[in-house]
Amino acid sequence: MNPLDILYGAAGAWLAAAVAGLLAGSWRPGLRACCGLSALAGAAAAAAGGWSLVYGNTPVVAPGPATIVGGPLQLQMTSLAGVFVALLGIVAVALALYVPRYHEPSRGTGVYLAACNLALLACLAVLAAGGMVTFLVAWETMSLACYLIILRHPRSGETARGAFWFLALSEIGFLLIVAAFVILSAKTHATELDMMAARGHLVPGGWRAAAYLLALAGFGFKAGLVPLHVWLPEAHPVAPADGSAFLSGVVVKLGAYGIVLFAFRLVPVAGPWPGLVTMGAGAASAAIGILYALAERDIKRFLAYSTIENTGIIVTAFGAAMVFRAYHQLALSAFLLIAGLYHVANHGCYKTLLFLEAGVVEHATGTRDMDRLGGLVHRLPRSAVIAFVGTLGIAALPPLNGFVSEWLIFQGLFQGFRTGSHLTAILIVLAAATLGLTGGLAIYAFVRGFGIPFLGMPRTRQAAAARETGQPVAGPALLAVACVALAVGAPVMLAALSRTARTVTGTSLGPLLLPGKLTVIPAHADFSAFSPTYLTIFLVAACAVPVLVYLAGRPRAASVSVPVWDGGMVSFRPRMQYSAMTFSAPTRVTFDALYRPSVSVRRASDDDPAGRSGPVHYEAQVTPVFERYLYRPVVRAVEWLADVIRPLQSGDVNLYLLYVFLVILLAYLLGAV
Amino acid sequence: MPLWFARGLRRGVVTTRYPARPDESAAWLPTPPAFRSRQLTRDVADRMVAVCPATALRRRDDTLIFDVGACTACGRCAETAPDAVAPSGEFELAATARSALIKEIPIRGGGR
Amino acid sequence: MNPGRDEAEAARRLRDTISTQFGRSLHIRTLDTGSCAVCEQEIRLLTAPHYDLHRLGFFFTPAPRHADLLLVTGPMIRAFDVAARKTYEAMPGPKVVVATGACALGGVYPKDPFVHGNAGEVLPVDVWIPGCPPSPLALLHGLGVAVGRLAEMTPGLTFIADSAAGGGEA
Amino acid sequence: MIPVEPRAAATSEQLAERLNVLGGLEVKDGGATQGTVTVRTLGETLEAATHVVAGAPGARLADMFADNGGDAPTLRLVWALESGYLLTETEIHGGEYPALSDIAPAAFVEECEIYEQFGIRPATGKPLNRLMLPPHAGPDFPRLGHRPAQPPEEVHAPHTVGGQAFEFPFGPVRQVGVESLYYGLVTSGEEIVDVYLFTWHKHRGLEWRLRGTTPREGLFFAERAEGLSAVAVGWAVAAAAEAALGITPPPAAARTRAVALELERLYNHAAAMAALCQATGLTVGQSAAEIALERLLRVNAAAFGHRYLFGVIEPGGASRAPDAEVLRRDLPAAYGELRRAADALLRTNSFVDRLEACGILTAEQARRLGLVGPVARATGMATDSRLNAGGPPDGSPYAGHLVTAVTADGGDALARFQVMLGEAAESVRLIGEFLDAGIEAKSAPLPPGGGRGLGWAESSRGEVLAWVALDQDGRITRARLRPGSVRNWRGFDDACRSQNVFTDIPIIEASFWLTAAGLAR
Repeated sequence: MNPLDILYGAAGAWLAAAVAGLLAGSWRPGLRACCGLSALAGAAAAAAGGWSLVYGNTPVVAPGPATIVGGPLQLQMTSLAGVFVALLGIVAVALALYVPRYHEPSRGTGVYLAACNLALLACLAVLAAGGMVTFLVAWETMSLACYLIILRHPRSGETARGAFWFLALSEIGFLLIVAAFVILSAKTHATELDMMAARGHLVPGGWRAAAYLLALAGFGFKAGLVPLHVWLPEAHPVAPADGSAFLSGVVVKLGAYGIVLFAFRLVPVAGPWPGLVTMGAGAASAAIGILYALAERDIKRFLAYSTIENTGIIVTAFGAAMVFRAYHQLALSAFLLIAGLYHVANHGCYKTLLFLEAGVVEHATGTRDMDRLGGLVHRLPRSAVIAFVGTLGIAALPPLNGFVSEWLIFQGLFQGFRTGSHLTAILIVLAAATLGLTGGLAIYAFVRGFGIPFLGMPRTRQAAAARETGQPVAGPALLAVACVALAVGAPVMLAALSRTARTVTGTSLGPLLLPGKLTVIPAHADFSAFSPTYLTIFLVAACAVPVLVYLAGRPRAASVSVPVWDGGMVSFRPRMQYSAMTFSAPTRVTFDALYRPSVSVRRASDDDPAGRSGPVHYEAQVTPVFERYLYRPVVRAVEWLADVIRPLQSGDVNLYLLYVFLVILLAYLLGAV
Repeated sequence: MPLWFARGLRRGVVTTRYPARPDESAAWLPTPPAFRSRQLTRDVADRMVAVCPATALRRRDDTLIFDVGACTACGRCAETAPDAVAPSGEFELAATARSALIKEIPIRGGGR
Repeated sequence: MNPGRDEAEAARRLRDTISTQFGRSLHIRTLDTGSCAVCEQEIRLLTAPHYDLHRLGFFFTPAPRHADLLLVTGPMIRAFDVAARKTYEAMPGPKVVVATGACALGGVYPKDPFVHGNAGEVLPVDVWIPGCPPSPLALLHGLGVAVGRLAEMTPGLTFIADSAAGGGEA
Repeated sequence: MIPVEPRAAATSEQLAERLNVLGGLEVKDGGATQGTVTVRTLGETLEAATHVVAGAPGARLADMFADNGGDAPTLRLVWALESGYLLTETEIHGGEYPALSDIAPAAFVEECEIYEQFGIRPATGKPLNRLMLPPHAGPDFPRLGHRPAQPPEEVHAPHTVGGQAFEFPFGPVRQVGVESLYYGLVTSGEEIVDVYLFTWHKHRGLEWRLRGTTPREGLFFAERAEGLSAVAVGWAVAAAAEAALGITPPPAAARTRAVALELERLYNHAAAMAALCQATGLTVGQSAAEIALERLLRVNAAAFGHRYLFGVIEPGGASRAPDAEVLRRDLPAAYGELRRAADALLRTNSFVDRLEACGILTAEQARRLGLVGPVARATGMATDSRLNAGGPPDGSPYAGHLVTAVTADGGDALARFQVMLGEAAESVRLIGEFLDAGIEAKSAPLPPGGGRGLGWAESSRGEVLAWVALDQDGRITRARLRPGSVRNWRGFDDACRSQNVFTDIPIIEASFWLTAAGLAR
């Protein structure tokens, strides 16, 4: 009995759920059954993932006939993929709890749920792929299933555009991944991942580097590393809430899984430069991702850019791990790998939670624009509390899991001096500084992300009319509990992850990482020690003390409640609150080189300059740098090329005969040589 | 670039000792009038009531009601009846009861 | 305004609580209900080196939430009484209201559709400081009376100058 | 259109004749003060006449107000030309008059005030602004004329804020020791996009209150319209009454008035310097300026018996005169204190850098908005009502003395500060000259009978205009007060809009040194 067997059960349940979804159409009990099956499968996957962390790699198994998918179907449950499978399971359970109350059963709901379960199944297949062909087929199935998910509400051109961006970039990424795999399997004459890893020495240095870079770029498209991130802010807003939660929570993480698979299992490249390249790409993605998040008014686009930032942090951790391995600091390398994987789990939880809450807000008010929301904490109290837990997590504020994982990553990065080479140490510290900037901006962004929609006065009637009844709560609540559990139970998680790191880097970090039962040491005892569990307990206690003191020493005189002091003005209007864009104005001014804001102001006294005061309108637009200066030229070049080539296929029969003749001639010449 | 700290020290202390000790600049302040009841007659009182812009003066048959709180010390009553009015020299007039500021001046000027 | 016994009694009790509670330091918030800007200038001069109310333990504070004493100037314009009520209610008790300047004491502007004419119409005034404008010395004396540290001179004065000296002595 | 040939300073008489060409005119010479010519135009020719006068070189619309005189309200425009003031009177029938703010933009705020008080509107129907009318003002709210036909909601421009800006409410109860004034700061989070003011919190209806009072009683209220410019406003109202009754104050009394006016300018500029230091956070500088200010106030108290010179001016002359020796002894010492503090400030780089390019006003804006006083002179406009109001009439004490309009260019807070310092030096010199020429407390008796007159004075904030109409037994039927603050607060909106940040606002307000009381009256 090994984790792989449990995964068969999960796969079967998802398949059944997909079929149930297709059959149910818009029949409510049928859809409920489909979600139940999906939840069951999720639980099974979570259990399998957790167990595989400690179990180690299972042997490669090739169930069923060899050519079902045009090649041997080889499955293997590696402990490296354990975190990802566990995360997949938890997210699947949360989505299953969320969907019934979020989607009104309509004509396309059944098909949509089938696509969802198919996507979940494909992700599981990717993670459990033992062979190259299985991996690639599963990867492509996942991309197509996600494309269907995004197209759930094809009500506007916007949806089609977002879905197309996703599919286009996924396909480009897929080509690069195929190229990388082809290079490896050609050189190692094997299609099984374990075999490829074993024969890694056969691959000469140059090909090894090429394969890694191709893999980094290919998986970077899916993970959302900066120049390749463009599909995220386009696809997330148009996908339904649970769709975008699934995209950000799991699909983006598979990109990170791909990178760590190539970096640590398949082709460990000698020399520090691939690690530095990865770390650089990660740090850049983190900083630019959070800066663009600050310039967004739409909640989902804001969360999409925040996903780019967190993926950047994860990839930076993996890059640093590769650099330390290149300098034979295996303990530090394993520690950073563990920290990266732990951040994968954390981000998967709170980002999915925040997307689900964004869905609840849009469901309750009908809009995603922060400047049209406000005061929702009084109208959606439960959702506000859950969103607050998620916000505390993602803003990396102490008690919660986001803080623990970012703290560990920082502890790892700060020990750059152990590499011995000054240049590398400087680059590592530079990456740490970029992550520091990102951390600060993340807190600023999420104070805005939570404050503007939830606190203050409602800015529009829709925001004022929001009601909590009927909104889904169970799914996000589960994820909130997961976040708190990950924070308090961090040492347990790290112990399990250290077993994973041992399977990949060969250094057992267990006792070194956790000397005491609950304290965490970043690979070197002389550097620092930290206990997330005691921190949480201490913070809760620290908050309790002032409350007790107040309750004890409360003044007996009757307290009078008086409205907030407003300078004696007649009444506060909703327009007198900070709006999303004015709250982030300082960064727009500081980083205007990146944003290049275009400002348009209309004042009453513009047309008649005589001191008249009246209506004012102020708009500041941020120019989409990457879409305009990177992708548009590429698209135009492709179109130009297409125009050039079109005459070749002009439909003239004589021309086709000429082509046939030329090909035969060429074949003859090649044959003769 | 002047050293403001040194400049401040050089300038020395100009702060008044008030309220511990009286301040000599109080001598120049305009103060509400004091009335010589013996020089007051009804028509002098009526003239002063008419000329006072701040409605601080009212006459009730033989007493002149003088509201010190309302008085702006503009000196117009002294102009119309210089012999019946003299500056009181009092500027510390804060009162905790509004009624304490309303004084009654008997008109003893022989009723002319 | 009936100068009844209970009003004086309440005022005395208030000042006892104030002198016990505030002892040596008191925070002041000013409120301009329509003054002609000269009373404001005299109040600003209280922080000038010549008068410096900080040496007496008085401090200005912008927020009424932290203020103990409300220094009211101006004839209490009717359009302003909402803001005046709000400022008064924003102050925590125990609190003192000091009306200063002839406008606030009902002198310059009679009661008409524009102004109430007297600060006492809207706010419960505890200490009245006459003068147009009240000089900084008169203001310091008024503040001293408000916290019970300076003796109140006005009840003793008669403003009758019959004796040769011409002063308004008792 | 009548071709207006550009000529040297077109004196108001020549302008009056040219206006005759329009027909339907009646030239009435206004009262004894030689500087004012009154021209009565008909409703139809008002627009043409306004074009003609506005076209004259150096013409500036000083004021515009209405009066309920005859059966229909009469609209009066006061034009300041090189050769003095030109007053055009027009009967307005049917509650509409051609929009004069299209010709002279400075007339816009006055159009709003005339709509609120008299209910007549410019013909273009463009939205106006609320000035003195509180939002909850019912139909019984006292007005000078009759109620406007259209309800205010339809007429007033709404202060809505669209897009990504938000309105930062500031006031009416602001910092300690500062007047109540409500700012609507529309900001984009970093810099200020727009500013608008609500002044109805301080409107005491002084023009409504002056009706039925004699000039002497009216002066008591006029001085308290803007207490910090008591002498200037008092002088303008007294001069208007004298012009209406056709008398001129004795020269010595006029010189007493001038001494009081210059003393008032001195202490106002010292107070402005103290406020600038407080706004820029230079506390020792603020203390030094406040020491100088206190000594100047004590000089006022010693000379005229009142720290803020209330009650000095009375119709016909001056009620009190200072003792020349006391003034000659105390004033130079007090001014020396101010001068030393100012020189030290001008050598403090942090202070000067903070004031440079803060709250910039261009000469074009100043001319278009009709700004007056140090704010206008800081943009380069050499307007000074002591100087060129038709040449000092024989009654003006400045006749024989050299009065230079101190100007600077740049239009920012530093330029305004430098203009104030220059004017302070000029004032001390003028006071010395007036004391040498002899001053006394004398006033000419007011003859019985009525009339109408325009009076003006140059307060520390700019030109103060007053117009008074007296009935037969000498009581005021209509008084128009226009202190300098009324004009310059418009410049404050534009100065804040030149993309300053929040911390610049106190500095800009201190550099303008205006009062909300003067604006709201």
